[in-house]
Amino acid sequence: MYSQKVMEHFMNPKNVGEIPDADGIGIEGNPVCGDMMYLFIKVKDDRIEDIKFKTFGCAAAIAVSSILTEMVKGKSLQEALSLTKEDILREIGGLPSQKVHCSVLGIEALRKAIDDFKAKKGAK
Amino acid sequence: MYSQKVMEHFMNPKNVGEIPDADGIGIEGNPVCGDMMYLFIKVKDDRIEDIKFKTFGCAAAIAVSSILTEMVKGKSLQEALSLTKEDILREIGGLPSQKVHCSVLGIEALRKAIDDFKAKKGAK
Amino acid sequence: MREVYLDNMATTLLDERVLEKMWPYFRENFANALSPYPMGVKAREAVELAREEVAKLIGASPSELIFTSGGTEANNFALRGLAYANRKKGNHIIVSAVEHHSITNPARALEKEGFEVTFVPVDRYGVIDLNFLERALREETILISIQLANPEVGTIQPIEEVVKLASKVGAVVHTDCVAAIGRMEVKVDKLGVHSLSLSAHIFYGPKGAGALYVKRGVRIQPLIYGGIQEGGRRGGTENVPAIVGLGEAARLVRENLPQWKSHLSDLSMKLIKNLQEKVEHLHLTGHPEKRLPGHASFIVEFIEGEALLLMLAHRGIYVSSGSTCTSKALKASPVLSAMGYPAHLIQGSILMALSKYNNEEDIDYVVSEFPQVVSRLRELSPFKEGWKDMDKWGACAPH
Amino acid sequence: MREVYLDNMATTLLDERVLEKMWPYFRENFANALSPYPMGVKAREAVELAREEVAKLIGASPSELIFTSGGTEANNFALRGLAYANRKKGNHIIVSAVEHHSITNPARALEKEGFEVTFVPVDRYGVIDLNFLERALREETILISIQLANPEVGTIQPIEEVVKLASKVGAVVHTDCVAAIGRMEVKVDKLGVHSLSLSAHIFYGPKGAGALYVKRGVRIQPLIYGGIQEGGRRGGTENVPAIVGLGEAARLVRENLPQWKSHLSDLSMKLIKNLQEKVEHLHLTGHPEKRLPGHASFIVEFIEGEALLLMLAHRGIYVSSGSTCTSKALKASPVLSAMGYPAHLIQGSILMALSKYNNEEDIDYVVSEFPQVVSRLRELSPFKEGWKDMDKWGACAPH
Ligand SMILES: Cc1ncc(COP(=O)(O)O)c(C=O)c1O
Ligand SMILES: Cc1ncc(COP(=O)(O)O)c(C=O)c1O
Repeated sequence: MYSQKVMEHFMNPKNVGEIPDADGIGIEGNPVCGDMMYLFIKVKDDRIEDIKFKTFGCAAAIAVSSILTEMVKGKSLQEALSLTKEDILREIGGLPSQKVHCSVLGIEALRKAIDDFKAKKGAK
Repeated sequence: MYSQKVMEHFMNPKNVGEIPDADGIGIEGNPVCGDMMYLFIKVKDDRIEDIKFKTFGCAAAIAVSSILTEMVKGKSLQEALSLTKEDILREIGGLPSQKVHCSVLGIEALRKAIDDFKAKKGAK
Repeated sequence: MREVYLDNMATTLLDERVLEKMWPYFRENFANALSPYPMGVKAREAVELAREEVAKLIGASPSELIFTSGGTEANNFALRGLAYANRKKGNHIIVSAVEHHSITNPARALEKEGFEVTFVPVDRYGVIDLNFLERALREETILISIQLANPEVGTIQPIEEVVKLASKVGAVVHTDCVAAIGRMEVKVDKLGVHSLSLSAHIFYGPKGAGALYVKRGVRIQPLIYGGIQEGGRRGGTENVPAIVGLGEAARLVRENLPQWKSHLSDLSMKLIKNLQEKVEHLHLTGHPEKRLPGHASFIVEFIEGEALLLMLAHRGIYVSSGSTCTSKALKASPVLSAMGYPAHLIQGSILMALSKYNNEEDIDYVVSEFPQVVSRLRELSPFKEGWKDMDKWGACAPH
Repeated sequence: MREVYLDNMATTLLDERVLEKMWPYFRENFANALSPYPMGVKAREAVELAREEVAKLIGASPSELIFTSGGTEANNFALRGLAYANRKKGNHIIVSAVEHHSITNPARALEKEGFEVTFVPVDRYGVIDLNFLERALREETILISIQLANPEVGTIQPIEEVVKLASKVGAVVHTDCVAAIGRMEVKVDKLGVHSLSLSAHIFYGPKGAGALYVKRGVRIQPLIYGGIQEGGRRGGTENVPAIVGLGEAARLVRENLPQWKSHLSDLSMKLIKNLQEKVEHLHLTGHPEKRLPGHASFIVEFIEGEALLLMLAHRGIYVSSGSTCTSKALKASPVLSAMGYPAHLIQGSILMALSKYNNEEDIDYVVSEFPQVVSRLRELSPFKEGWKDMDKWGACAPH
């Protein structure tokens, strides 16, 4: 069902945790539906210096969280914003059709985290 | 499905044939339905001296024909007339329910043969 | 004693290779094909591989196949499912007079539920009357079900013609291919049908697995509702070993059909020719040319089929008959009746359906034994010299 | 690595002895059970022996049993067959809110065909509301279908009470016993039901064989029409190996149930007790006492069931879950919903259904691994410390 890569990231997810003084937080999903992602980013010079996640959800949701954090860590905000669900699916070796929405979840959480960072920065 | 005895009589039926100068002939059944029996009897001193059959039909019909001829050969007409389908079924080791009618066929053919003999005798 | 199994329209001997493929799914990997852990995923993959094999065999796409418990379920599913899915368009159904029980009986049930069913007559070879069919077509005709090949007499029907006629009124065409698969080429695009049924145990696969092909875009109502198995169109825990067996049996047909076909037709031609030479008052039933390879069906006059069958079985030859006494329903073959044979002749019907396992020696054995058995039974028959007094006997009341 | 299969409500490992009994009917004796020659007669005898075994198991008479392709077909058959056979008396059907798909989905189909269906609610333990049921009864109520035991939460229903209530309006009672057979005593006279379904693969028998008990005198309309198999009530070439396997599986249940039951309940009691001690925020679902022996179902808070299931599978422990993600239909368990659990809790549902093959060491292994896996997933969960912001999230739209 799941690719080798999905299972690896699910069993040994990278960048798990919270960033207490995060510059931006993105929350996406709904525990009522089964998938919920919290992304925490630390931004320096418009680059994602650090990123961590906490995810409630299925193996796909956890694996997407993990791979997404790896893909954008160290990237500029602009690069991060250009990430698509197809990029994630490619990187992760595909997902079963009924799980594709998990990749969307990751993209959305990331966008929200960056939006949150921008809003906070703007407010300063 | 069939008892050993039925199969024996079917494979090696006794008293097969016709009696050209039969004293009585009993015809019962209907080839349209699948079973048809011809019984020929030779009567002497109110006893069935000889009996032969020709049967178109299934294994049960042939076996019943054979065993019936054995059962009544040498018997008085009265004894023959008192034969029931249960007697035949007992002797033959039973028949599957959908084949019980074959035993009735035998009884009826025998009755008709005896009736025919009586009618011919009366006519003389 | 030699044993020659010729009852291959009733069921066939499972191919060893098929059983070998099924084997791991009985105990080694017994999981439910919906379970998400590896053992379940493997079962799922095996099921989908089987679906691909069946699809390849008939030239369909895997998503057009629905697994069923066999041919009977597939036919019931097609009849009811297509009838009800098209109920709004009309209520008229056409089936042939020589369909299998698993078509005629659901058709009769639909009749009681407000559908109108027309039975298309056949000629003496069992071929459907296309003119009648054409005249029977109406605006409200929604479904036509005609078998590709008849199991009792081997006759092959002109399905392409049926499809052409059906398209005039937009009716959906189902074809029962249970008897055909494994014996002749069956491709959905060539036939042009909307729906097609098959059953593994007739082509060296296991009992308990069949499939219904439903052309993409054709709507069908489920017969057996359950979970999301088979795209929600057929519920129930998948019978993984049987489905795997169906897939492998389909693969074997795809790879071997040309050889099997010529082997079967060589043997049956030899059988038919020899028996016709050796036995008098023997009539081939079904179409002399447009028939399934390996299919030899006859009427043997003056004797009854069950007796013939059992005496042959005693010599190791296994066949079937359409006689009243052989049928557990005690009804003479409706197929032969529809072809115009009078009941007393139908009593002597016999079917020898060959398989890929049969060989020349089998045929030689049958050719040497069969005439003896017929003679023996004719010795017992009051009609040995010919039918007599036939006017005396009326119709037969049901027992 | 140790492997502990606990997904026994999805399917069970075929008993070796059952497979051994089935074996000869795959190739050695493969004949059609309707064929009149010796090989066919032997197949017939094997089928009828199996029927007797199933009859003995549930205290029925063999003629009251109809073989089917499994539990789903048997349930569909019961619902449609009994509904239509009683259509003249009325059109009202009652089923519980926690029935298997193979009951609720045909019930919904009947709704579209003019029947009226009432769903009986359950309490938080999954027990049906008898008062509601009583009030729902009407003159036109023809059929009530309530499962004997629920496969997801193990709860056993008060069927005897249902039968008593049903008799007031003369409704027929069907009970789905697929989850119950092999785990608790099931006798038709004690239950008093008119109809009962079972499926071999849930009690160490093969996939592809089930049965419907229909009490003598109760009329039922066929679902699958064909020849004269099963007394004309279910057509199709009989799946002899599977039916033989069903018979042997039934025999094994009859002979071993007392031991199996106590073994199962010892193990599941130990499992439930230990997990409850070791894992916080773990809730037993279903009735604490009136539940199937060997059945342990929980809600594990703050984590999602599919992830839990897959991480357990990685350690050789195979379970199932009612979470949205596990369900291929992407729908959270309707059973747990009906019991009042909110959707976010249902996401963490997990089912460990034991079998006769499990032993103490299996339980020890699960008790040692399960808490670790739960901790690991809670580490990843934003809700590790508890549900938060729950008011923010509305209902879940279908994906
Ligand atoms: C033409 C035809 N249709 C349908 C069937 C029924 O298939 P099954 O035996 O798989 O139920 C048969 C069975 O022999 C058949 O010959
Ligand atoms: C309670 C219940 N009913 C019906 C079924 C369906 O039975 P089958 O899988 O044999 O189709 C199941 C299957 O697990 C079940 O648990």
